[in-house]
Amino acid sequence: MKKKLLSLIMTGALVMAMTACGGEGTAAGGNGGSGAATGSGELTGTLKLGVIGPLTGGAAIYGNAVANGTQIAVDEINAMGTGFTIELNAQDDEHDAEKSVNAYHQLQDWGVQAIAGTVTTTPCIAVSAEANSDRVFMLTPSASATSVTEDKDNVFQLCFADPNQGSASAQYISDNNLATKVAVIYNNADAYSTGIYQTFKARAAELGLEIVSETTFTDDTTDFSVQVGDAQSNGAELVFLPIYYTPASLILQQAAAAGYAPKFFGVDGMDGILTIEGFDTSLAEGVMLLTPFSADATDERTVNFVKTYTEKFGEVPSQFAADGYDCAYAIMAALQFYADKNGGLDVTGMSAEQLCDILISVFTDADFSADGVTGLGMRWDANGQVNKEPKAVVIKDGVYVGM
Amino acid sequence: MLAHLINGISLGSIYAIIALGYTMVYGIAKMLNFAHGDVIMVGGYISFYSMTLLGLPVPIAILAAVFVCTALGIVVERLAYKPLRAATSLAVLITAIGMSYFLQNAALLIWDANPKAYPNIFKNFEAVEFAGARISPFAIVAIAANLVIMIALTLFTTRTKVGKAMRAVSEDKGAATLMGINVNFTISLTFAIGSGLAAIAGVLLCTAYPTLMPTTGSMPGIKAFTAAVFGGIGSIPGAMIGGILLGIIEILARAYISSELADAIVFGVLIVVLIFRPTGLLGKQVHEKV
Amino acid sequence: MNIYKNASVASKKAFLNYAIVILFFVVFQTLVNTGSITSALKGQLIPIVCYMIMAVSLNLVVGISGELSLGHAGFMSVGAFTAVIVSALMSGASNSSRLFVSILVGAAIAALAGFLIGIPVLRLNGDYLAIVTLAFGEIIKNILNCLYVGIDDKGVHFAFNNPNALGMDPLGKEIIKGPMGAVGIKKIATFPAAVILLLVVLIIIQNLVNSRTGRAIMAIRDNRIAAESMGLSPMKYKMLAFTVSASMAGAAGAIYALNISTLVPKKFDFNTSILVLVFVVLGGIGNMTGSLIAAGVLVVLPELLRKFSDYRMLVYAIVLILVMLVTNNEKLKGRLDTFVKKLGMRISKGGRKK
Amino acid sequence: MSKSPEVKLVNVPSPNFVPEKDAGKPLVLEAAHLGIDFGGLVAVDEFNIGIGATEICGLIGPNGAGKTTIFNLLTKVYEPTRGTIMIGGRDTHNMTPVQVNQMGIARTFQNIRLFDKLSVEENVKIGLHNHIGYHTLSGVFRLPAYWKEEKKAHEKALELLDIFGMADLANVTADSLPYGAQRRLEIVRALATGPKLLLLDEPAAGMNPSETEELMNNIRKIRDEFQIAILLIEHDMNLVMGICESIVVLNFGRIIAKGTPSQIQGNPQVIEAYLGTHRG
Repeated sequence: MKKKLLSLIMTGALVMAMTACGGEGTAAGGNGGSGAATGSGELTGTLKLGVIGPLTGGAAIYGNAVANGTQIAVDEINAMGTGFTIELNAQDDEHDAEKSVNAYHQLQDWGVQAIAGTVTTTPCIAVSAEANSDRVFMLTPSASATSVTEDKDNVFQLCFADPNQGSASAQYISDNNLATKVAVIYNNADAYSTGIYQTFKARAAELGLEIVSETTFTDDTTDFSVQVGDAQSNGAELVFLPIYYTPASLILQQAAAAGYAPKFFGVDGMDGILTIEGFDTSLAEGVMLLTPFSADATDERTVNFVKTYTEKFGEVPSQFAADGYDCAYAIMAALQFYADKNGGLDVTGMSAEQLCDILISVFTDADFSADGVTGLGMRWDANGQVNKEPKAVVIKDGVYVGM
Repeated sequence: MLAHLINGISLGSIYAIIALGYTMVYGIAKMLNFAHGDVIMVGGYISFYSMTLLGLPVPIAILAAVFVCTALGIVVERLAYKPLRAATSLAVLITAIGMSYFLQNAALLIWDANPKAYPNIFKNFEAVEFAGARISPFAIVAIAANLVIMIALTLFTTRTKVGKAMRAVSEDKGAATLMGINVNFTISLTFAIGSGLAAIAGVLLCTAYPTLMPTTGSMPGIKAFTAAVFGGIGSIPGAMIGGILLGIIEILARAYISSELADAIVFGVLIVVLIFRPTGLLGKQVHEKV
Repeated sequence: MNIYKNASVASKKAFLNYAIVILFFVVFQTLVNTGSITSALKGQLIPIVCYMIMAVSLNLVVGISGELSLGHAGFMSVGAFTAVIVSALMSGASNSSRLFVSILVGAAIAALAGFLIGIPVLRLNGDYLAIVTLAFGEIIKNILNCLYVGIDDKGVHFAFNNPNALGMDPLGKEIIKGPMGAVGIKKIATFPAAVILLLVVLIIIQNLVNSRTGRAIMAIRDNRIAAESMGLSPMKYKMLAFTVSASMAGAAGAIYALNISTLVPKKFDFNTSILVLVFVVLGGIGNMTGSLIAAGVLVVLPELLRKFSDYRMLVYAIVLILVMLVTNNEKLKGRLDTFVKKLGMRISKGGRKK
Repeated sequence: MSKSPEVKLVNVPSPNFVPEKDAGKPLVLEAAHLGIDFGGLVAVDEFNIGIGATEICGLIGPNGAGKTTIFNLLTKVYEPTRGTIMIGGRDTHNMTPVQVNQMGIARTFQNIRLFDKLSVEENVKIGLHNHIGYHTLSGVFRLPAYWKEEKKAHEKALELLDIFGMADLANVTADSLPYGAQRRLEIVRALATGPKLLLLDEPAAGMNPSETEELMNNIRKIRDEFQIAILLIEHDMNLVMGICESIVVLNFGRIIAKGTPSQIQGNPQVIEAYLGTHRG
């Protein structure tokens, strides 16, 4: 019963959305009613989908989240009984470029047809270069640097590219008069964080936001007393944190210890802060963030995803998990889109090159858009960057509240 | 400035407590126990779960961590290091590195990769104002703990029979055996004490920087090892001075020079000190007999 | 006849190593040509050779010169990032000349770094020397984390700790971006080139060891005071070994960098230095053949362990500890020997029965 | 036991004297007012010695008298606190052991310091190091200079080993040699550096009487063949009295007697301080 219900929801709403006119972007699922079982354009066969990400080591949390999220999507898709199934293979890269290329080659030996990955930026750049020359399609759930997709027609991002988030954040802060004096603490060892910072800074200057303190840290940093102290002594009213939630939790804690209580504004990497085991959520009270995914959203697909994920893995899914989840669905949606247009598609045994061409053609098709838990009506440009709307949320009483 | 100094001293106190473990083990077993940093991480997890999952009060949780780490230290020594007593120091070093990988990956499997937010055990205490700077209760406890441990260890090694035996073993294993000292027991004891201290350091470290991951202990471990060498490896007061100086240098470098280069500056100071004092600040100069 | 016996022992060993490398090359190149190799292994061929070079070059310091270095990856990164810049500058030239010059310059700059670092480091002894090499490895990583390099019409621009200070034309291209490292590196390294480099490195190291200079280095290792009394300057020869080793690590880094499209300074941290040290120790201190084999096996091992998925690094750690225990504990070693002997006997008995 | 013919000692322009045969030649080594303190403890004081070009001189004294310390001072393992050491007329102030060797002093060690993992021949070749004339690069690229010089070094090493009849052990690793052979190898290795003065620290330690006898002959042979001076520390009085032309007796870091073997043998102070305690 449950399965049936689930598949109904999935086929009805989640799979893909096609809009003939590329208009407002919030595609309501053009053929949602008929679902994947559309007579003529049947999508069949088994797709060998690879995931590459850090499953061990310091960045393991991201890789595991993506792998788990993708796994749920694949389980759901396979349970639909549409004749199309996905075989998933997740390989560990320890957040290391060399190991990531190894993992990629392992997947090739396995016969991978498309890759949902890689999870982190530096390995992704290395793998995407290989995949580009081998003609293997890549949809990265979370590697957000522009250099991931630059000059590579086969690489697409499901997450925001960094520049978008930075300027959107500055815009939001300015539009809502949140502050005039802003501090930024960013991770300059991280392409994601630095990228957002740079576009934030440029946009902030245009909007007349004054950046009074800019401090950096690296992956190994645990002591933020200097960064927090600098923001505090320069009288910043708002601290912009274009960083992941683990260091963010440390910054919140150390700011509280120093008796400093500005507004905090984060980006999608901040999502997950409430799910850290043992985290005192009162520290995050009033933190604002722009994120495409919020586990507390009440729309049906998010609720279902969060429920399944929590049941299966015993924790609330992070944005990475959501990205992984959406990757599988986006690829399936793209294949369905092609099948619909070309009177069916059987992916079994197709070469990665063939699939790569198909997927590139679909992803760059102005008519193609996909829905997921991280956004509705996601579209891609020829550079491989996604276009979707971030949502601003604020943490109140330990939960996200839309703003 | 004062605030940075206090931050530096409290960070340094944590380094010092970790460094004491390194220095004692080095003094006696003449080995660099690279897995020491990972024992800190284990201490962090044990105390974390004692508090959150079992709901034990803070002191009991700390005791639990100390107990588990002490046992871990003894087991690791027995299984991995004792069979190599006669081997080259390089072989022991590689084994210690293997042990470090082992502990990290075991922790990854047991406690998964998600960072845990360590509870603030000083939540109910107020910060103290001193000369215009806020001194957090954590800083006071860290510094006090460091002093107490250092004094206790000094008394232990100079006043008690077992402590004296420890010093004897570190001077000359062969002679100590001839004097009827149980060398194996003494070495085990040293590992036990060092690992117990690591547990306390783990609690303090996680309180100061409340993100707990399987890799939490490795960088502080390396820094504390540097501190031990800085102060003169094998010397108990040296470990304390080295640890505190390192903490202060690190924080000041980060505040006034560059946070990217802070580690480089810390290591640079170490190099300069070793050039002028090749065995560290308080290390004994050893002449080779010709 | 007796006269050349000794020389031939050393050169026999040396030729064994050349033979191993050439055989390794012929086998795998044939597999690649016939397409009968897995992509996984194919993709690892160049990294394997890089780590082999790293291992033999570290063995020169640890085994031949007798100094424990924990910062060897630092020199690898110097060579790697130098090669990235050189290769980017030579974008007009042919791939082979780009590769050649990049490796050469990478090795030279790494040698310079080795020389400068050697001045303070080699005054120290034992564990103190080890910790200072570790410190220098970390310092190199930190400095590279602050390095920004860009190229435009006017040439190369460098900036330290401030990407905005590059002062480039708008059309210029940033090639090294601090902690984010280098991106868009053109992959020009080839397996044959890597093997040739490995052979050159082996020839240099083995010829060095079996010469007047090598004897001096080993004499200083075995007994510094006696060597001094023989008129050998410890500083000079330790420095020579350290610098040569650094330059080879730089060459390995250069070819490594030109085989991967992106490179971050963090790749060359303490853990990489330790990894290479593990090759050297497991292969046998001072034993070049051992270093080659250990590097080859241990680079491939984690990939072979992938089927253990989550457990693979745990298995790797356990294998490492067990190997160290079995090879270094007399009792265990004895037991293993008797076990192997028994096993051998049983097999040969079994054979006879048949 | 063979005795060396008693020689006459003559004064040189200093507090020292050398055998008459060396009187016309410059001294290989001259130390004046030499002394060293270890953390306030005076280990050696007012040590004066002059060594003639082909002299065999003995340095004796009870255990702890400071004999090896003197060797360490002369070879600059320790920098003296006081006094001067002249080698071939040049002051060695602030020189290193390496420079001292290059100026013509070679030594052996009381506790054997061979290059254990290297072969006997390699040990000797290391002694020959500064006489093998090819550059590191010639070695790396195996240029003709390498082959030529290595061949020469090989022949020279065997020739030197042959003094002690050890040429057939050339390929054995040093640490597998018996004790006496290790001591002999140390002498060969020191000799290979081409010294003008050879310092031997207890060369006969651990040898049986027949080995000692052979060693004495060899020491004389080395001196005669190479025309060099030898300063030796030894507890075996038969050896000392048998081959030394002059003897310096040390006690508590100070010289208590100097002279020919017969002078020393008859010296009551020496008998009390050294021979007395030694025999008593």
